[in-house]
Amino acid sequence: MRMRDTSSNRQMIGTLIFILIGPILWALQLTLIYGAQSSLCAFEVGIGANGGNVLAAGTVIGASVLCMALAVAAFVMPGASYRLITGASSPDDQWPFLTSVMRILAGLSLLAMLYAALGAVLLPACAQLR
Amino acid sequence: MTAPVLRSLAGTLCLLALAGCAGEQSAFFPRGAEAERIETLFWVMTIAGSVIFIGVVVATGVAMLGGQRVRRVLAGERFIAGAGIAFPVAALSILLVAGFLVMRAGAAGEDAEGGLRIAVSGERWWWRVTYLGEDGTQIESANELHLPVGEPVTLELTTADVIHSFWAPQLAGKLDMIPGRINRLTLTATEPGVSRGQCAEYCGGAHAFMSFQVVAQPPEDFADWMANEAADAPAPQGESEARGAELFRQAGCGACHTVRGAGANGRIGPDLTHVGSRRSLAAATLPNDAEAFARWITDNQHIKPENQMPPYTIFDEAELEDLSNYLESLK
Amino acid sequence: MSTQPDNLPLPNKGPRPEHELEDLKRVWATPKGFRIVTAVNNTVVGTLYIGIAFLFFVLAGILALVMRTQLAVGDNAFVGQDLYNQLFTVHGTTMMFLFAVPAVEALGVMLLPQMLAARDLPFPRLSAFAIWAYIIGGLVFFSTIFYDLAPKGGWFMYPPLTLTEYSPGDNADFWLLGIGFIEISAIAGAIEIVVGVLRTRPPGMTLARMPIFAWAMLIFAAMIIFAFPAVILATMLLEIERAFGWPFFTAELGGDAVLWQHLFWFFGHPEVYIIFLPAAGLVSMMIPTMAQTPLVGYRLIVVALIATGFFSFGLWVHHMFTTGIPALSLTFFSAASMAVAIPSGIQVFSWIATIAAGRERLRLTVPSLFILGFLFIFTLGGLTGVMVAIVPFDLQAHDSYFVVAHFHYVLVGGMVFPLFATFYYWAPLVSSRMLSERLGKWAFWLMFIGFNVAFFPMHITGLAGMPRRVWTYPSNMGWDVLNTISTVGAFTIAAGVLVFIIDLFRNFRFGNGPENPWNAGTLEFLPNDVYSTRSIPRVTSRDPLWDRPSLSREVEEGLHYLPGAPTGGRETIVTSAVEAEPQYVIQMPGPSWTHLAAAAFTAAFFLLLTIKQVTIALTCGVLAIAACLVWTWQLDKPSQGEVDIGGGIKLPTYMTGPLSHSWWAMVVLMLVAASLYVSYFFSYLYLWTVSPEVWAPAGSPAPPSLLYPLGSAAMFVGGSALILWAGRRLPEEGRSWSATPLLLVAAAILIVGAIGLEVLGHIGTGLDPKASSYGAMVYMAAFLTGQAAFATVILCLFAVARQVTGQLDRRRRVTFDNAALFFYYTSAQGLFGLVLIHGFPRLIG
Amino acid sequence: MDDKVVKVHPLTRLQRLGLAVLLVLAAFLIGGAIFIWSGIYNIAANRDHLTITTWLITILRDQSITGAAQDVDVPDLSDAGLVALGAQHYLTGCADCHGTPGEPNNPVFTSMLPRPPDLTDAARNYPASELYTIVHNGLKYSGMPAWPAPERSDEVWALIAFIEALNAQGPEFYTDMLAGLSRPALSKPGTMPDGIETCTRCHGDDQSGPIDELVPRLSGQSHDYLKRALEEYRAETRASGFMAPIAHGMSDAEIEDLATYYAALGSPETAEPDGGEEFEEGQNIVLHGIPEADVPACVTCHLGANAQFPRLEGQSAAYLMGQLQVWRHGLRDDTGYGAIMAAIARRLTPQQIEAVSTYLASLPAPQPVAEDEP
Repeated sequence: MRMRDTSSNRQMIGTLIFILIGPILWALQLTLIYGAQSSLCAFEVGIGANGGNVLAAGTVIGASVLCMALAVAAFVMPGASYRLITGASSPDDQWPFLTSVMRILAGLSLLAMLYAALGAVLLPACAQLR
Repeated sequence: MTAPVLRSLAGTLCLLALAGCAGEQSAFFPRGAEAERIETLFWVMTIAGSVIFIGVVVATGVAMLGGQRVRRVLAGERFIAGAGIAFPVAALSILLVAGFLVMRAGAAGEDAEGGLRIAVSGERWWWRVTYLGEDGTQIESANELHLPVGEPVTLELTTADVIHSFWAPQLAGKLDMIPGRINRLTLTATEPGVSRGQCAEYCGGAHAFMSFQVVAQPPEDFADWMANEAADAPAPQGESEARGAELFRQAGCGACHTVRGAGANGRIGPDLTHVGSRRSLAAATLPNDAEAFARWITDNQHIKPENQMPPYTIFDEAELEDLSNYLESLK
Repeated sequence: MSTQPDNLPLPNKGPRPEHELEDLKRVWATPKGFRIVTAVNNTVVGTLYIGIAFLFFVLAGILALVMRTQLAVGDNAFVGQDLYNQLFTVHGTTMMFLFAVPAVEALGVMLLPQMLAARDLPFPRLSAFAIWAYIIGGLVFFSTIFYDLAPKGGWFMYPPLTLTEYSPGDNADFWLLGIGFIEISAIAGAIEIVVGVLRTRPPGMTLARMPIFAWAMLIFAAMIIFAFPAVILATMLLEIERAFGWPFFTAELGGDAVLWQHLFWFFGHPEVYIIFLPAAGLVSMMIPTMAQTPLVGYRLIVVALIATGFFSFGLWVHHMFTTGIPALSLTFFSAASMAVAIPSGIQVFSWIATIAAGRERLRLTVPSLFILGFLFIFTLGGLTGVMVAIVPFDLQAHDSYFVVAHFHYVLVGGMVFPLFATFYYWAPLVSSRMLSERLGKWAFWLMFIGFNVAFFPMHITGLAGMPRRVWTYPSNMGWDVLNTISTVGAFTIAAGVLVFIIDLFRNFRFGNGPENPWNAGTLEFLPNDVYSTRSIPRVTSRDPLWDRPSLSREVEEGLHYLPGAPTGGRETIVTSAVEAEPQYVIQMPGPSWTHLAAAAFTAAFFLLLTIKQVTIALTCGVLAIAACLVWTWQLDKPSQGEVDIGGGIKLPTYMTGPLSHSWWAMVVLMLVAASLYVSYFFSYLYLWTVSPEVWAPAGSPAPPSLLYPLGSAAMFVGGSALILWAGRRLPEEGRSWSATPLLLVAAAILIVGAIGLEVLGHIGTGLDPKASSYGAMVYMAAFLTGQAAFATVILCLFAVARQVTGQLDRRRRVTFDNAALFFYYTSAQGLFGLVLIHGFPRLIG
Repeated sequence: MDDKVVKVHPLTRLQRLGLAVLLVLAAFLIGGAIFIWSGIYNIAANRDHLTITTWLITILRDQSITGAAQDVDVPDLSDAGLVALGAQHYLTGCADCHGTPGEPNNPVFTSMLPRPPDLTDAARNYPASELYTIVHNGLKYSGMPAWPAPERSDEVWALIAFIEALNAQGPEFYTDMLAGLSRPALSKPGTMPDGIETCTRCHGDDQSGPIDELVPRLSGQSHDYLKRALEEYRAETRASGFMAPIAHGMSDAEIEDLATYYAALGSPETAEPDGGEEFEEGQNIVLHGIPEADVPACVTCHLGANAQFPRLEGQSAAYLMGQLQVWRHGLRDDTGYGAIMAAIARRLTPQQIEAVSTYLASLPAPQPVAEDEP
């Protein structure tokens, strides 16, 4: 018989975190790209012509790719992710619900991350553009 | 582009709804490059949004009233995935990229080096406008902005006190004026004419009366205007004006106001050197005539409550008339 | 499968002994007469909560009517400039803080236990305390409009306008006070709701079977936990700058006005969704009933709620598009604003799909009308929301009447219309009569038409150039006709609300209404009494009342779990968070004066502080703490042994450690404190990027010698070690003496010492908190940890008193565990602060 | 409860008690009404109150005074100038009724009821805060008036200082003080001297400065300003409990005379500038204003630019600070000139007010200008 969550806090809280993998990665990406870009621009590190900043743009794209890759991994391997986080085997009766929620959320988060990274491709990193 | 068509549509709509639409402060009648781009974007979004909205209403109607077969189509997760995920993703992606591209278009003006620079400082509750010459000269004026048509002009926006926001809807979107920062806004007027702007960030007290006018002129007219603005104030002509000038000096007006060439060099209130030539008084609150000057001097706290000028009720009628005549003569 | 097939025998056998029902009635009885104010039962305080929130809605609405009258024509002088500026500030503040958030929280307090068939929320007195604090504070705040003391900085109170220099007088302080109350009450409610939803579900109600409203409230509460601390910090900083001149927002001394905007909107944007999500949850509950079919796309809606909750934290800067930050930063938030639109789309189409899936055509009852009105208005508001999320367009629309139109579409459409649907739909839970369908239809049409007449023209007014928050406008600008139309609309809405109030007076009577009048499928329509449901059902599907028609009768006959009151007091079943398996029976407190006194004294403390009556204020503060201590002294009842809840399940009546509800609540509280500290950390780094020139070591006195932080750190660590040791030395049951009290006292002294040493070190370097934002930030770190330490010391001393009186031992140790947890947290925060304050200047220097 | 109990009494005990109370109350009300209407109570001043009435009124009065004095902060009252100023006002405003301390009072006033007390012992019976309350607010039904300019509560303290000094040093203190004044025409205590002496008693002349720092120096001030000031006091648009009673009866001609007299009078020497940080700050504000706080330079209007504006050089710092505080609190904006200064004074911090006053006080006092100059 598998472990029940009645005796394991890690399983209770871990399951909730498992669902939220996608959004958590999105939050991480936003923190990284906004923090890096605004600090680099505030201190005028690496600013080029017309407010461009290769360093900032590069950081934004790099961080985005990293976070998106992790989200894709979770999307593809829900079972492994679940075990990693909760330390327990996947609960069979709710598993379809949990994985589908996790996957759709990860998908939406991937989209949000893509949107956020898009600006760095199209716009100079430090210009006010006003 | 469909912009002209849309604009006439906007005009009709405005006329319909606004009955005698002044439009001087309306984003529906753009007269600047940035405002024009935004207006186009607005109509694209509005039309697309209307279509989507009608779609939702129709879908709801069908879900409520439609026949069994249609309703069954709407009743599945597949419908949700299509209408609620796939379609929005497509529409929003296009819109987002379009928004980015409009933003990038703003870079064109910003890159223009060596254009006219004007420092605009928000004060409670008026605008200090300083034309910055390339040679370091500074010509100060207030509550009115003159622009040469067709040339990108850089505004350096600052504030003397709280946060204000510079907004001339016919020319461009707004940009805030924040303590400790200089925000730069590039404007390009596309046609001559007068438009109106207003502070868009609530700044306490008389926020509602913090307006200004923008006069876009052909470059040669602008140069003429600039030459006059740079000159000292004209000397008073006639007895009444001379008495007014003396009253101005005696009553201490110069402690707050500057009249170049007349010994008044206060930096607290608006520069009055050429106040008579402006289109309005008190940050576009009153018309510019002798009567309005007189009203303003005595009753400014009722016309524009909490403004920083003390009420001057110490003058009798004759004195007030002299003083107003003098001020009006400062062309 | 963990669930029990339908043919399994019921947990308990009938008929039940008669005393069970009598016990329940006696234990859960609502106090009579004037003692009703001591009640803690969720239906009683929940109704009060909603009633007061609705009162604020009406009051703030009246202010709106005054404003609309003033704006009806140009150059009007119906109300003056100063009063108008107060009016819109109080209107906005009241609607957001005193109506919207409390109203949805109130619905949570009232409906959640019924939907979860729990007897009550896990911390009944806490919610009652929050409600009373909110009522007293809210009424005082609102009344300031009558004596010219109301704030006039707009509901988001941007400095520097709200600093003493530009807002002298107590007006702005009253805003900070009003917000202080809603912060306390919202966070108390959030803790309650998180623990309630996760741990007091009925057996078998797994995550996948939770009612959508419970999901919505869970996310709502989680959002409060992460969003409110930002505004708490912001209000603290603003009040400290106003009172003591520490320059957090003054540019000349290295502060920055935009810091306020970041902190405020980091709270303020999620706030909008904090208001909207529960309302959307309610809609997802009502539509299936009206269509008589299970919700289509349940899982998608859960996803949509979670995604909205998350993404809403990533778009605060879209309120700041015009502040002049680099374009690329803006695109991140524009992008998140696009992303957040998708979940809303999912929900809208799920509702349409559910309507289409109905077994019959959608019943056009009053709730249905309000929901359709909501769909119409909210969709429009959402579309304009997408428009203003596009940066260039926002530059025109921002702070104009277009935005006024937009957010009223979103908030009134997204929250007020569902709320009215709720009033009609769930009225039978608290009223013995249903509300009138006829009057309800009048109310709806007046409100719906009035709303669109009032707010649709504002889109045009705004783009025609009218900025928001102007008390009058020149009548030659072409705005008059549009404004007159809006004013007519506003009065039409008021007429609709008036019809609703008449309906309330005619038909609302306290009591239990008809059983399941709409034929709904969820548990709140089980037969109800003061004790909630007679027995707690085992749930095997999402719409249990539809899927098991006999459930109501079984529950009423006490054939499900916990049909009586075996411990002789108030109790409910605690289940596990994911699988909802019964874990233990929680003993809950009943009516009391203590939380009421605590609320009154807390209110008096803040109020008197606002009008600078420091001595009496501090006395009230002490009394408030005393009342809290008396209140908590009555909790932590000893174990009553194991009780049989039926179905052969015997549950303990006392739980310690990570599985207890108390541990979960403490962890949630720690999350709140940690969010606050993260906001502080952000502010520190942010101000550094804005004004590196005032930062040590170049611009200010260098931090003191490393001996100071090391000493401090040693005391934090040492204190924690003492606490760990104290936990091992807890006495055996029935004995009261051990070394624990001494260790607790020593630890408390160490933690105070740690903070004292830190402050002393900085004073020694001559660092002045008034001289620069750096100095202010350094002392602020100590202040924040000091605040946590103050609570920690009280908790420690409380535990000492419990043990000395023989109420704390190796088994009955929740009081100690809470003190220990918070001690560890405070030490961790203190250590982090030391690293930041002493490390960062050395890193950059 | 047991519902078989037969109710014997129609009313419960509590109800009967309530009814009795109501009856007694009604009796009192009716009786009281008859008493009042009958006109039986004598309120003539030649007969004292009934003992019980006196007792009640005394309690009422003292409790009311104590209550009103709760939040009064007493400033330092030991300053000799302040005492002298109070003594002078006593002479003008109080001596009529209260008489010369220590001496028998005029029978007209001793026939008042209540009789105006000799104030020598007043400070023993009431603490300063209560005296302040009495003088500032007056007393109903006693003939004691309120301070004629309620907004100028700052002025009241001079009188309190005097009353305290009187109590401490005995009535001779007052008579000695009057006798010691260098100026004549004060031979008849209890009456108001005419003409210029009324002014010089406090404001001084070209030989001696003002009696106290709180009193402005008038010598060398412009004629126009002096005239305007007196007219404003007379019209009660400028508030002062000291000046209002004096200006009240003045004719235009008297005002003209006084203004001409003082405008032509020279000033005695004043203090030398002391430098220092405060001095610098004040100088800066006076000469350049504080543009970022919208404070214009004082020099533009004052210091002689316009005869309608007062000259501030050489006025005592205490007087200038006091007046700026009065403006700051919005107590002097009824006149056109006052309204201008009120707007400006509100923008000054207390510290800036002090700096400006210190600087101006250190400037040499103005000397009269020749008539023909503008």
